[in-house]
Amino acid sequence: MNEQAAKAGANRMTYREACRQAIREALTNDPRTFLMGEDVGLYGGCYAVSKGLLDEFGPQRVRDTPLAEATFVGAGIGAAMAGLRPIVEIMTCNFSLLALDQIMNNAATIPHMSGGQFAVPLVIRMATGAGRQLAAQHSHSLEGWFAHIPGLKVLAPGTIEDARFMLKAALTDPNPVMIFEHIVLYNAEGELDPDVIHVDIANARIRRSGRDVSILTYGNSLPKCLAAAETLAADGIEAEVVDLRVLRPLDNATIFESVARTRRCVIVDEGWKSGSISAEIAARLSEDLFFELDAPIRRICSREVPIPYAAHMEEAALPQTRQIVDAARSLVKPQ
Amino acid sequence: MNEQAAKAGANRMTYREACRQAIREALTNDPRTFLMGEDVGLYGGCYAVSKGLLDEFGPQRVRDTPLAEATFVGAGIGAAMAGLRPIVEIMTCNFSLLALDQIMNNAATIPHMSGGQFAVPLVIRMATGAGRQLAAQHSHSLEGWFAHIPGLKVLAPGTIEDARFMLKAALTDPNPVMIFEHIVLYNAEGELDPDVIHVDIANARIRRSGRDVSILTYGNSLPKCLAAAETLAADGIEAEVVDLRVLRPLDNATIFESVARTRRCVIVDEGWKSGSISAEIAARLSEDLFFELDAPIRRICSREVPIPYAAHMEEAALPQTRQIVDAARSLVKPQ
Amino acid sequence: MSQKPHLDRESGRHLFKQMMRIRRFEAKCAELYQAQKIRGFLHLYDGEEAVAVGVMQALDDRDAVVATYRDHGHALARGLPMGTLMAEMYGKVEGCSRGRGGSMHFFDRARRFYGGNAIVGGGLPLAIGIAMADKQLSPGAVTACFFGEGAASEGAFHESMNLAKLWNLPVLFVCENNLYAMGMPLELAEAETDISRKAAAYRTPSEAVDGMNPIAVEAAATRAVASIRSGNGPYFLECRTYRFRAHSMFDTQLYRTREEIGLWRERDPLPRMQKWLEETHMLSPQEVRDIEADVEAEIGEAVAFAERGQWEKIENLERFVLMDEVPE
Amino acid sequence: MSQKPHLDRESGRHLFKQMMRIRRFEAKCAELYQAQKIRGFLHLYDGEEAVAVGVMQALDDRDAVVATYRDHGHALARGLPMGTLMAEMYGKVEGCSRGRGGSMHFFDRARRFYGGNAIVGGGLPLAIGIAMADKQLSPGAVTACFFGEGAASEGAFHESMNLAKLWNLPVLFVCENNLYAMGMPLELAEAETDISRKAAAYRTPSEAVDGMNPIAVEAAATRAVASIRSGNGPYFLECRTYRFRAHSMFDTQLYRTREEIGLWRERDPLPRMQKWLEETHMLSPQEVRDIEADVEAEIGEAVAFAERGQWEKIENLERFVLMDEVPE
Ligand SMILES: Cc1ncc(C[n+]2csc(CCOP(=O)(O)OP(=O)(O)O)c2C)c(N)n1
Ligand SMILES: Cc1ncc(C[n+]2csc(CCOP(=O)(O)OP(=O)(O)O)c2C)c(N)n1
Ligand SMILES: [Mg+2]
Ligand SMILES: [Mg+2]
Repeated sequence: MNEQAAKAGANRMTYREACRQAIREALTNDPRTFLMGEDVGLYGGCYAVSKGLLDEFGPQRVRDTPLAEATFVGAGIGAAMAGLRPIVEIMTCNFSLLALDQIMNNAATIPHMSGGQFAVPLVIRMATGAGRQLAAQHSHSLEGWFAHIPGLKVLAPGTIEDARFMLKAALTDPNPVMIFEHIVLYNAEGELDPDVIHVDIANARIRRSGRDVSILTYGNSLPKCLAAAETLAADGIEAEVVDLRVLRPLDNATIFESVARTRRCVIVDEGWKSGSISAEIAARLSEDLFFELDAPIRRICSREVPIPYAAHMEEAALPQTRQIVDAARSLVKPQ
Repeated sequence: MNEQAAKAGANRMTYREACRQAIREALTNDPRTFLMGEDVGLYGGCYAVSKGLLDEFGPQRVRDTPLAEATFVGAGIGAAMAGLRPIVEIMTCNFSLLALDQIMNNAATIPHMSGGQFAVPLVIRMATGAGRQLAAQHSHSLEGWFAHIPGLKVLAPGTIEDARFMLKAALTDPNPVMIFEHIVLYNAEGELDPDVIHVDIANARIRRSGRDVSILTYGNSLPKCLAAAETLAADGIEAEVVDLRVLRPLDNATIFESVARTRRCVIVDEGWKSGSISAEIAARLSEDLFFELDAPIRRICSREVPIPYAAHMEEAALPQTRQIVDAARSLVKPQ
Repeated sequence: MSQKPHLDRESGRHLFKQMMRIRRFEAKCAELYQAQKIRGFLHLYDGEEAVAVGVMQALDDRDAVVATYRDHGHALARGLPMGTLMAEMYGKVEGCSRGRGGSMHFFDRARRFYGGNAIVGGGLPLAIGIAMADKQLSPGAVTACFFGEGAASEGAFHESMNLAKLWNLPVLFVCENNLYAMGMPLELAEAETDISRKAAAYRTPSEAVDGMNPIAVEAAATRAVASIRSGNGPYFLECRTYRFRAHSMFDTQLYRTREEIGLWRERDPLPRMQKWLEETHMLSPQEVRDIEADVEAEIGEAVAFAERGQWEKIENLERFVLMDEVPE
Repeated sequence: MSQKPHLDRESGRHLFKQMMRIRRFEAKCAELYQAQKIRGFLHLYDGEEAVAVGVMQALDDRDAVVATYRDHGHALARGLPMGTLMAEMYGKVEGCSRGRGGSMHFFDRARRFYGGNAIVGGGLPLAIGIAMADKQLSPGAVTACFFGEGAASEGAFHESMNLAKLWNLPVLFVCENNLYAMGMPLELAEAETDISRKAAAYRTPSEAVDGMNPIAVEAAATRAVASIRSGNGPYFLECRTYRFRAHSMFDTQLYRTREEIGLWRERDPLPRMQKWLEETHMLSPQEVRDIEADVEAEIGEAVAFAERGQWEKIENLERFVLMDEVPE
C-alpha cells in the first residue's frame, strides 16, 4: 500500500481529493475502520469528500446516519472503546454543538476517569470555517474552542499534504482526535511530494522562514498569511509563517523558537477573538517568552459577530491578508 | 419593593439564600418572569436555591421540566423572543453542553441574524465549578469557555451581593445572560450592605486595593485570592484583587487600569488553562499593555485534566491559595 | 384533485396564486443564483408549495410561524413582502433580516415569522417557547412549526413533542415529509417510517395529508388549528410531499432516480390545481394569464427593489450582536 | 413472589445472595459516607436490587454493560470485586477506576463494564457503539444498557432507540423505572407514562416487568437476550421498581410521601424472596444466616482493602488524560 499511496501522492490533487484518498486508504488498510456520518454514503458527502466510497466499501464501512449528531458521535465513542477505529464525520462543526456532551463528557473524559482502562481511539472529522456566505449558523470556526478540552487532540490541516496524511496519524493515535477541514480549502489544489507518505500530528511547521516577525496561523488563514508574507517581502520585511497544524496540544517548542528568534509575533485565526486559540498562544508567550518579545503581540481574528450572509459584511468579519500585512508591518516598523 | 429588598438585604445570609431572594424578587415584580428547570419546583432545586418558591408562586411560575436540556433551554429562548422574561436553570454547567446548540446557534445569534428584530432577553442560571469531589462529569468550569461566544453576556457572581443583585440586572438586559453560580459558594455567608439594592453587570470590581501586583479572578477563586492577599500582606506585598464578575464583555478599563498601576499580574481561574478566560486576559494585556508590564503574566488555572474524584487529586487539580501566593511573590520579588 | 365542499372561487384562486408566487419566485432565485446575485446555500421549495400555502390559510395574524432553511415558501405564504426577501438574498440592508441572514434566515417580527432556522430540528424548541409565551400573553394564538421528516430523528423532536403535549401547548407541528433528508431516504433513517404514528408516542393527535394538494392541506390544518385553539394542546400534521429539485444548489442527486422524480412531477400541485380550477370553471385561461402576469410583475418589482437596495455600512457590522433594548 | 418453574435451589440462593450483597454493601457505604470516608455524590440502589441482579443472570462474560451513576448494583451483580469498588469510593489507587471516578464511575475492562455514567442518557449512545463493534467483532454478544425512566425524556433516548432498531443492533435497553427522576414524578415528566409503549414508536419489542421480583426480571431478561442473540435486534425491558432512599445523599424528599414509600417497602425484594425461599424450603434459616455471614465478611474485607489502599501519586494526576496506547 505504501507504493499505492506514494503513487497516489505523486499526483496533483485538491484538498478534497486528499481527504478522500486518506479515508480510502484507512478503509483499505484496517477492517476495524469505518466512516459514519450524515450523507457520507449515498449522497457522497456534503462536500463530496466521500464520493465513490460507498460503492467501493459498502454500507457497513461507509455508513449513512440519520440526523442524530449526539448519538452517532456517542456511538463512535462506544465503538472505539469496544475495539473499532471509527471515523465519524460531523457534516460541519456548526452541528458539533449537538454532540458536545458526548465529546467532552465521554470521549475526552473516559480514558482518565476509567483509570486508563478504556481508550477512545476515535477520529471525528468535520468541516469548519466561513467564507462561503453561509451565514451565522453555518460559519463557525470552533477548532480553537475545542482545543480547550483536555483529552482531545485537535488538528487543522491547512495544506494538501496534511489533508492527505493527518488522518492516518490520527487513526494510529490512541486518543480521540478531531480534524477540522476548512470549507474554503476543499477546492485548493497542490502537488504532493511523492516521498512523503506520513506526517506527524505533534508539531507545528514553518511554512516560510523569516527573521523579522513570526506569523502564527492554521487552516484557511495559512494561504492568507503566506500571501501577506509575499507582500511584506516586497517591502523588505521577512515574515516567518508558522502553520500550527495541531491546536491541541500546542507545539510550544516550535512556536517559542520562532518567536524568540523574530521577537515579534502576529497570530492569525478565524475564530472569534475572545478566548480563541490565538488568546492561548498570546498568553503562553506573555508567560514564557516575555523577555524575548520586542513588541506587543498582535492578533488578527474574526470580528466578534455571528458571521453575516452579505459578502461585504462577511469579508469584513473575517481575517484578511491586508490586516495581516498591516499588523506585521506595524510591529516591524512602528510609526 | 425597594424597601423589601433593602430590608432583606440587611440580613446576614448565604449565597444560596441570596440567589433565592433574587429569584423571588424577580417573580414578584414581573409577571412575565418565570423560573424553569429540572427539579426547581417539587424538589426545591438541586442546591436548594429555589426551595419554597413553588409553594409561593405555583407551577406556572416555577416550572419543573423533564430531563431535556436542549429543548427547555430552546423553549426559554422562544419564550423570550415572544415576550416573556424566562429564568432558565440548567442544573449544572456540566449539562449545558446538551443545550449548546440552542445557546450558540439561536440565543446568541438570532438578534443579529434577524437584523435586530428579535431580542432574546433570557437569563440562564447554572451551577459551576469543582471542589466537592463530584468527579469529571460534574466538575466543569465552563463560564470562561462560554465567554467566547458573541451575543452572550456571562456573569460569575463571587460575592453574596452579586448573587443577590446580578439577576435583577440580568433580567433588565435585553440580551441572553448566563449566570454561573459556584457550587462551593452556596454555603458562603456574609452581610449585605443595606444601602445596596442594585449592582451593575458591566464592570469588574476591585475587592482589595494594592500597589504591588494585580490578582485578577472571579467566582470561587475570589476568596482564595483574598486569602492569598492576606498572606502576601504579611510579607509586605500589597496585592490588588480584581473581581472580574463579568466574563463577557470583559471590563478592559478596570483590568488595564489596575495592571498599568501595579505593572504585574496574576490571573486565577478555575477553568482549564488552555483557552480559558485567563488566556484572553493575558492576550489583551500582551497586546495593549505590553509596555506597562514589568514582569511576565502568571496564570493559576485548573490542571488540564478531567477533574478526578479523590480529594487529594482534586485539590491538586484546582487553583489553591498557596500557588497564588507563590506566583504573586515570584513576580514582585523575583529570585 | 379532490374537491373540497366549501372551496369557493376566491380561495381556489388564492391558493393557486400563492403557489405560483412561490414557484416563480424560486425559479427567479435559481436564475439569480447562477448569475451570482444570490450566494450561499439556496434551498428551493419547488414541489412543496401546497404545504406552506395550505397551512398558512389556517392561521391568523396573531399566530406565529417557525420555519426551516427552506423558508421561501413559508415566508411568501405568510405574507412577507417579496421585495424584502429578494433584497435579503442579495444581501441588502432592505432585506427582511438586513442582509445578515440570506436565504436560510428570513425573519419578520411584524408577521410573527420567527425565522428560517438552518440547524435541523433547531426551531422545534423555539416553537415550544413561543407557544408558552402565547398561552400566557395571547391565549388562542397558535405556533406553526415547520420541519422536515429528517428532523424527526433528532433528539430535539422527541423532547419538543413531549413538552408540547405535557404542557398542553398550542403548537401545530407541520412535518414536511419529502422522503429525503439531503440524500438520506426516509427508510434508511427511521425505524418507524410512518412519521405521523410517532406522534402517538406522545399522545398527540395526528393526521397525514396529501402535501401535493393545497386544499387537503388547508382542510387538515384548519381542523388542527381549531383543535389547538379550543385548548386541546398540540397537533401533528404530516404533509406528504416531494421536492422536485436538488436539496440545495450543490447536489448531484445520486440518491434518487429520474423515474421517481417523474412520477412525483405528475402530482405537481400547480398544473393539477390549474387544471381542476379550469375544469370546474373557477378560473378561465385568461384569468390564469392575469395571475401569471401579476406574479411576474411582483417578481420584477422584487428584483428591482433588491437591485436598488443598499449595502449595510461596515461600521454597523456589530450592530445587534448585543441589543440595546427589546423591540416592542 | 411468583414461582418460576425452573428455579432451582442454586439460582434462588444466588439471586438472594446477590441482592443481599448489594443491600448490605450500600448500607455500609451510607455509613461510610456519614463518616466522610466516602465523599461526592452517592446514589444508592436500595430497593432496585432485583433489576440488576435479574438482568445480569441473563448475560455472559462476552456481553457488555453500560450503567448509570447509580451503579453499585450493576457493578456488584456483574461481578466486579467488592474491594475495588470500595477502594474506588475511598479514592484509592486500587479502586476500579484508580480513584478517579468515585461512586458514579465504576469501570472494569475485564468484565466489559463500560462505566457508570453521570450524564443522564449519556450512556445510551455508547451502548449503540459497543453493540456496533460487537456485531462485527464478537457476533452474539449483547450490550445491556441501564438507564432511569427520567432518561427517556432526553433526546439521546430517542436517537439511540432509533439507531438500535434501524441498524438491528444487539442492545438490551433496561429502563429502571423507579417513578422519579430526582424529585420529578414520571407523570409530570412524560406525556406518555407507559414507558414500554414508547418502544413501539421504534418498532422495538418491549416488555414491562415487576422490577421488585428478581425471578421475573431474570426470566424476562433471558427471553430478551435470547431474542437479541438470535439476531432480532434490540429489545426493551421496563423494570418497574422503586428506590427506598433519597436520590442521593442531599435530598429532603419533599416530592413523595412516607406512605408511598411504605407501600413499596412491602414489596421489598429481599424479605419477600427470603420468605419465599424459606417457605419453599429452598433455604433454611441457618443458610440465610450463613449467607449473611458471608456477605458481612466480604464487606469487611472490602472495607479493609479500601482502608489499606494507597493514594495515587500526584505526579500521576495527568496520567491517562492522553493515552499512550489502546489497552488490549
Ligand atoms: C443539526 C444539523 N445537521 C445537519 C445539517 C445539514 N443538513 C441541512 S438540511 C439537511 C437535511 C434535512 O432534511 P429534512 O429535515 O427532511 O428537511 P428537507 O431538507 O428535506 O426539507 C441536512 C442533513 C443541519 N443543517 N443541521
Ligand atoms: C443530562 C443531565 N441532566 C441532569 C442531571 C442531574 N440528575 C442526576 S440524576 C437525575 C435524575 C435521573 O432520573 P432517572 O433517569 O429516572 O434515574 P434514577 O436516578 O431515578 O435512577 C438528574 C436530573 C444529570 N446528571 N444529567
Ligand atoms: Mg426531507
Ligand atoms: Mg428514576
